[in-house]
Amino acid sequence: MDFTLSDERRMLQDSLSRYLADNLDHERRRKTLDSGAPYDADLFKGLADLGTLAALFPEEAGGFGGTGPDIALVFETLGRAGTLEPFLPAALAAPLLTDHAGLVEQIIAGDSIVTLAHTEPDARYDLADVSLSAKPTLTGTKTNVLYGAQATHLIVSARETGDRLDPEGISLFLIPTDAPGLTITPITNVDGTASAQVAFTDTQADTRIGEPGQGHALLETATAHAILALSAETLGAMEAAKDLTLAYLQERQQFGRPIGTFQALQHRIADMLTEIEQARSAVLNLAGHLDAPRDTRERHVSATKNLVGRVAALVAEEAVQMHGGIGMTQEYELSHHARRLVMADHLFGDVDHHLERFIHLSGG
Amino acid sequence: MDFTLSDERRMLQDSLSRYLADNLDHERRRKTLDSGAPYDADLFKGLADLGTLAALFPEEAGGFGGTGPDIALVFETLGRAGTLEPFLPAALAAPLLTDHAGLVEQIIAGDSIVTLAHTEPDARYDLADVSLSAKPTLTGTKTNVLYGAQATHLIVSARETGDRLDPEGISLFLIPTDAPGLTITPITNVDGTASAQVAFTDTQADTRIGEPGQGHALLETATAHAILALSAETLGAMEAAKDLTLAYLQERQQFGRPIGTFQALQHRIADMLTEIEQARSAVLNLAGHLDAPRDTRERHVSATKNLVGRVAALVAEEAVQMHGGIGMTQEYELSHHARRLVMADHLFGDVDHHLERFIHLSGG
Amino acid sequence: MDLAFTQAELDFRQEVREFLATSLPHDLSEKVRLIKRLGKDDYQRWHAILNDKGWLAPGWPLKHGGAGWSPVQKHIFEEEACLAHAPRTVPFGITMLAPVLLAFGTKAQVNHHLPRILSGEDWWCQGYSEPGAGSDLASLKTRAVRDGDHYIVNGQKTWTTLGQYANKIFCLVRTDPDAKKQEGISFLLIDMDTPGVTLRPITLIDGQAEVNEVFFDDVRVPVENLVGEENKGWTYAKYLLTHERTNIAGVGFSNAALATVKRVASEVTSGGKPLAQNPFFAARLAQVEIDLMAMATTNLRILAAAEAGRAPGPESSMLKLKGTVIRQELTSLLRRALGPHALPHQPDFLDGGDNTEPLGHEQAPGAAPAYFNMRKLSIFGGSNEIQRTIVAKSVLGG
Amino acid sequence: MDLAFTQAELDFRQEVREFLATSLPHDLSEKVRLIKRLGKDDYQRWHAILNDKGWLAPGWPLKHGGAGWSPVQKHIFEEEACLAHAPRTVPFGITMLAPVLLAFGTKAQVNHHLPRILSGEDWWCQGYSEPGAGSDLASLKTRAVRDGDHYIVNGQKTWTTLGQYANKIFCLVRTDPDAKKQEGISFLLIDMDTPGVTLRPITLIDGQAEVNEVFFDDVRVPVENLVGEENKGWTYAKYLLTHERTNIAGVGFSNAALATVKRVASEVTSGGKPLAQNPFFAARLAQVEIDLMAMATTNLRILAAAEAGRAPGPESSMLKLKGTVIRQELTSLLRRALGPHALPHQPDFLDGGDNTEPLGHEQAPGAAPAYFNMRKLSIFGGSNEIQRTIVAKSVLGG
Repeated sequence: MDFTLSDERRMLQDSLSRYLADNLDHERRRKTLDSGAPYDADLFKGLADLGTLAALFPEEAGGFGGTGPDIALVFETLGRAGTLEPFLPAALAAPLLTDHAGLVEQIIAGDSIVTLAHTEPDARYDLADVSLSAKPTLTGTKTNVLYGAQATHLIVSARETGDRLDPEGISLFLIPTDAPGLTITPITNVDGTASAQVAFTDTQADTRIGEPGQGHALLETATAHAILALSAETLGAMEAAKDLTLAYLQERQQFGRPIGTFQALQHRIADMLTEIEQARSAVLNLAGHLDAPRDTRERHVSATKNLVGRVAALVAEEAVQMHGGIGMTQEYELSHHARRLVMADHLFGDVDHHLERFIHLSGG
Repeated sequence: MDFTLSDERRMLQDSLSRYLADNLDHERRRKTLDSGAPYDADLFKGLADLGTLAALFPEEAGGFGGTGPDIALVFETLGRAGTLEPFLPAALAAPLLTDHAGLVEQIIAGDSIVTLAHTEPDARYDLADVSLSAKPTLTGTKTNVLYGAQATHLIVSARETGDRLDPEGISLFLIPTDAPGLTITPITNVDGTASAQVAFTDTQADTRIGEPGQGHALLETATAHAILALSAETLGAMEAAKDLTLAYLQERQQFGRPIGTFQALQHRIADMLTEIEQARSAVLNLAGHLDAPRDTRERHVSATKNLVGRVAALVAEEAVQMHGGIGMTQEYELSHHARRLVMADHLFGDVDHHLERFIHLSGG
Repeated sequence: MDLAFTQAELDFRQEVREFLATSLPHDLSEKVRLIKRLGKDDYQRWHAILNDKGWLAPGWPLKHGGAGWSPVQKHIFEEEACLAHAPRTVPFGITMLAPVLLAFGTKAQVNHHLPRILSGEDWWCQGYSEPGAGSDLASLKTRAVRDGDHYIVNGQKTWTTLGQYANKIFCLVRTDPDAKKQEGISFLLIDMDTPGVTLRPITLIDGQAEVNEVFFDDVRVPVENLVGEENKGWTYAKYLLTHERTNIAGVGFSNAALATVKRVASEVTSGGKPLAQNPFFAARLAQVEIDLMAMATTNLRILAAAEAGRAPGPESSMLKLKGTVIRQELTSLLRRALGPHALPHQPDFLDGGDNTEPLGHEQAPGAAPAYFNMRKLSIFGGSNEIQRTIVAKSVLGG
Repeated sequence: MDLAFTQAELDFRQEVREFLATSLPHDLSEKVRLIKRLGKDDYQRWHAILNDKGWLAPGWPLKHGGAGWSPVQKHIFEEEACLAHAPRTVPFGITMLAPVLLAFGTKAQVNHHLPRILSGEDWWCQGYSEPGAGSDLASLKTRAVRDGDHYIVNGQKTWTTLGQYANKIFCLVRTDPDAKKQEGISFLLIDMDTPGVTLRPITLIDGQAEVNEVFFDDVRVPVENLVGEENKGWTYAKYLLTHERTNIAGVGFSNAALATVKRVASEVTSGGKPLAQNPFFAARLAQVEIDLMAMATTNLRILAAAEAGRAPGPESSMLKLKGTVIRQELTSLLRRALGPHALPHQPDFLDGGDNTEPLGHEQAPGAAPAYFNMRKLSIFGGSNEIQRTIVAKSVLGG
């Protein structure tokens, strides 16, 4: 049992943190968002150059990481800084691109973005809820495609056989975003991140990922990686929100004293800190079981997403409440983290979805 | 809309409260419990003489009440004083005994106790879960029969047709407790109240309550009355627990000042008070809808039992926690109310049962 | 005890329903239903319709053009208006300033200001909070120094809701800097177009510029704009806080929000079935519905007491505490119900008219912004922490 | 980062399992499983079995007859012992007094007391709390006045757990009444059979007499029974509070309790189906299981830090907070799972041996008493309010 970071990981974390401290603050993030750009391309490239993306891929794929702890470390650091840049697609795609060395090389360099186009408008969070047809060209609509308007390629889930909700019969295809028959509508999400709605009309699908009809297991694996990444990022955002709140409680004076001296707030801070430690442990649990057999891994996937989602909402709501009005202004950094904390629950299944799934996976 | 008490009801409440203040305190209750007696027979008789039982029956039955507000008023007063005496059976039996004027007269006088024998060992909270057979004599076992060892008569639910869980085919019978074939095992409950397990072996059942096979609707009506009574009693116990806690917070010194001056406890008291007002409103809602059409009434039954159960656990747990060790001692009055508050959830369906039932009744 | 409304009250409810059915413009109610952003015109249109009917100022006496309604009537109107998705009436002139003027203002002030509020000629906003005076409002620093027939006002107010639409602001200002905190505060009426008044919008977490900072730089205010006595402003502010708060529980809003969540849950699917049938979602929804059923009765109990002339005690703090929790939980449930559809930010839809098509469910664009916006409920109007302290002190003293 | 145990640790776990399988008497583990009440004999039997194996004192050095286990080994033993329903070892001598003696006692004290703790000759209890000194322990009033070779002790202690079985008590007493609160306190060892010591049992809410009041009336205690220096007792008490707290999270207890609730939920029915299949109950259970999975890892993180020699900070307070919430929630779930069966009070079953038949499910008699008893978890050992203050001060200062 060892919860310490290896020297290599500590160095990566240090260099990432330093780079982010030097190159990102709330004002610059606001400027990026106000400019209409989906994210800061220079920052993305700079982080890629530091090895941020390489840390998400194993050595055999040209990276130097790719394990659960690597993913957790990178995304916690990104989340603490409140980045908008497209790293989550790489976490999603990494386990799916084992046969695409060239593309992975481009991803690691920050030159290609490959993202998953999976959620359909009526599908909510069920991974097997795929209707987009592949007979053999693709027709249908995907939504919540993360950075879909900036991606160079999509990995698209499509149904070859069976009915909607059937885990069998789903295939994955790799499609360049300049393929004919794609209509991509860019979306800015409530939390400032980018996604897209993508309509497919008779789109050619020549490059399969995995075996025909066996895409569901791959979707689970990719989602497990993404949930780890998103949970770690959320943990980082909790830390950021906590730090802002602690500083504010010590600085803000009301009734002649810092509000952090009021016991009711002290006790709520104590509960918030305790829950953040729970979230940290939940992230560690999933990181440590990312390569475990499917049933074990998926139990941790749902346990972690459920717990982190609950704590994230608590931290966001408590941090805003303890700040009062200032916590609700866009000018102040907390509002960014609060939005990320809350909206992360809407990606890859919310707390209720994963509670139900945990019960199901536990044999209930 | 009028939330004030009529002069008559206010007089009843005043006389009950005064009598209870003069004749019951924690020491006397402990003495009764330590004596092995199920309750204080003199106190029961004294309360009966004041009209406590008469207030649970309508005028046409020889009483002077029987409406929702009457039941709520009586039981809140009893609950605040923390009585152990057998009033709940009368609330249960009142709507079932419309054809038994003589018996009702004896009940009102405190000379007869008629209670419902309904719950079966494997039935949990489902009113339709009746297996005890009536073909035509009764054979089977009932448990949690309130004051079953002290009762003069039982109203027994039995199955004439259909299978377990079928609402159709359940009949009710009135049986004297000295009937042959009855084995009554007295039980003291964790909260100090009395109940019994009753085994029936070929027991004669000559006196029907209601039509054959139509007992389920009567059980619902009786349970609605009992849930109102128990919820009001629980509300009274909350008030008692609250009063003790407020007094303790003002009196108990730690760190050189009354613990009631600590803001963290102040804020928790505020939440507790707010929730108790919610419970009071829930009791009023059920009291006001006790004679409403079945679907409306039952929605309020489940809403009220759910809400009161949640608040009761909160009040019990918070009151004990704010007291610290002293709150956990039998010598101190709070322990009595805390047990009543918590264990009431185990009668007539707990918070989860009624949440599920509310959803079902709401068309979910 | 009787939970039922009187026949007169039932008749009144029917009258309100009919009025809303015939007089509330559909495009306005659709905006409200879809949690779109209302502009000045939207509010003014609805104010004018209400004023034509004589219902714009529910609590004012008839002789001043008010409706003269009882607390229960106000409650009934509020319930029906919310269910019909009517815009809220902007409270600053009608339910905040006017009662203070009626109680403490001069006859001239009443006669001058009240008609202008009704007509829409004046749009008032509130100058209470300051950057350093939030929950601790009495520590406010904006100064008003007497100079002949004028006060010279310097300082800053913040969180001024809809100040961008206002031409008038009522302010708490410090007129005696040497007095103890609550003393030395006065209640002053200021024209927003007086030289030296500037306004800076604050963009909130939901992307809306709903609140503002207001700066006062040597602003000259005629002394006749003082309400009541100098240095007694805190009394008037407190009067305002303990009166005219019949709607503090927000029962009408919550009823409407509950209906919206139920409708969405029946329209969106989870695992191929309506979300409403999912036991986990149904449990959350039922729990808040049960809480709301009880709070509605708590609200009626307090209304009945108000109707009988009893002054509200800590109960109104309890209503605010429970009411905000319920309203916030309902905004959270709407966001949850919409699942992935709640993610996209759609300002064009929220600001747009009838013809903008939403991405995803029609309730999706408004859901997350409303959730974030409604965090304010537990912060403003006396934060929930302040309310808890009020409740505790009412029973513990000190 | 590596969540896995080492091979040596896995081997140790296997060794513990085998020991428990062969050496834990079935009648004892059944008593624990059914939450029956253990008597003095039960505890002493189990202590003797552990002592024969050399495992009674996990943290003591080998040369004093301890097991010399690492924090992780202690944790593994605790986990396995709980899952096997072993009785807990009574902590007062082994994990509370002995570490203080080892750190601050004389050689003579160590050599005299430690063997008697292992042999069972001495049963220690704790004299810390007083009626007026609970959370504010430093305000204790029990006086010890030097009189030649003795201290004369007067005062009262309370909440003395299992004091009715003890022949010795370690006490915090005030030796300098003029010093500031925490100063002037000494740590004193007292024979319970000294004249002037009397004990009064306190019956708790669950009907058990688990705790006691202890009265001291001119009790003469030899000065050699002072531990460490006079007036330094607060330092030793604090040492005790921050050390030897590996089990503060109660993960082992919670794992066992979770297994019990799951088993009961699969055995009792609701609407004709196993309760485990009811989504409302399943949701409660899954939620606490998920919380426990995370807290178990928090616990391991702190263990790993302890193993690396780092002193525990506010983390142990967080573990106590979360650990007690989880344990209490599990007792609540067991009570809920049993439904109406949880109502009857069955002291004969709880105090009885193998042959008493329970009314209802076999886990029914213990369920409600355990729920009520376990409310103590958030009160004693530093109430959860005290723990929250510790956590907050660690980040906010003051």
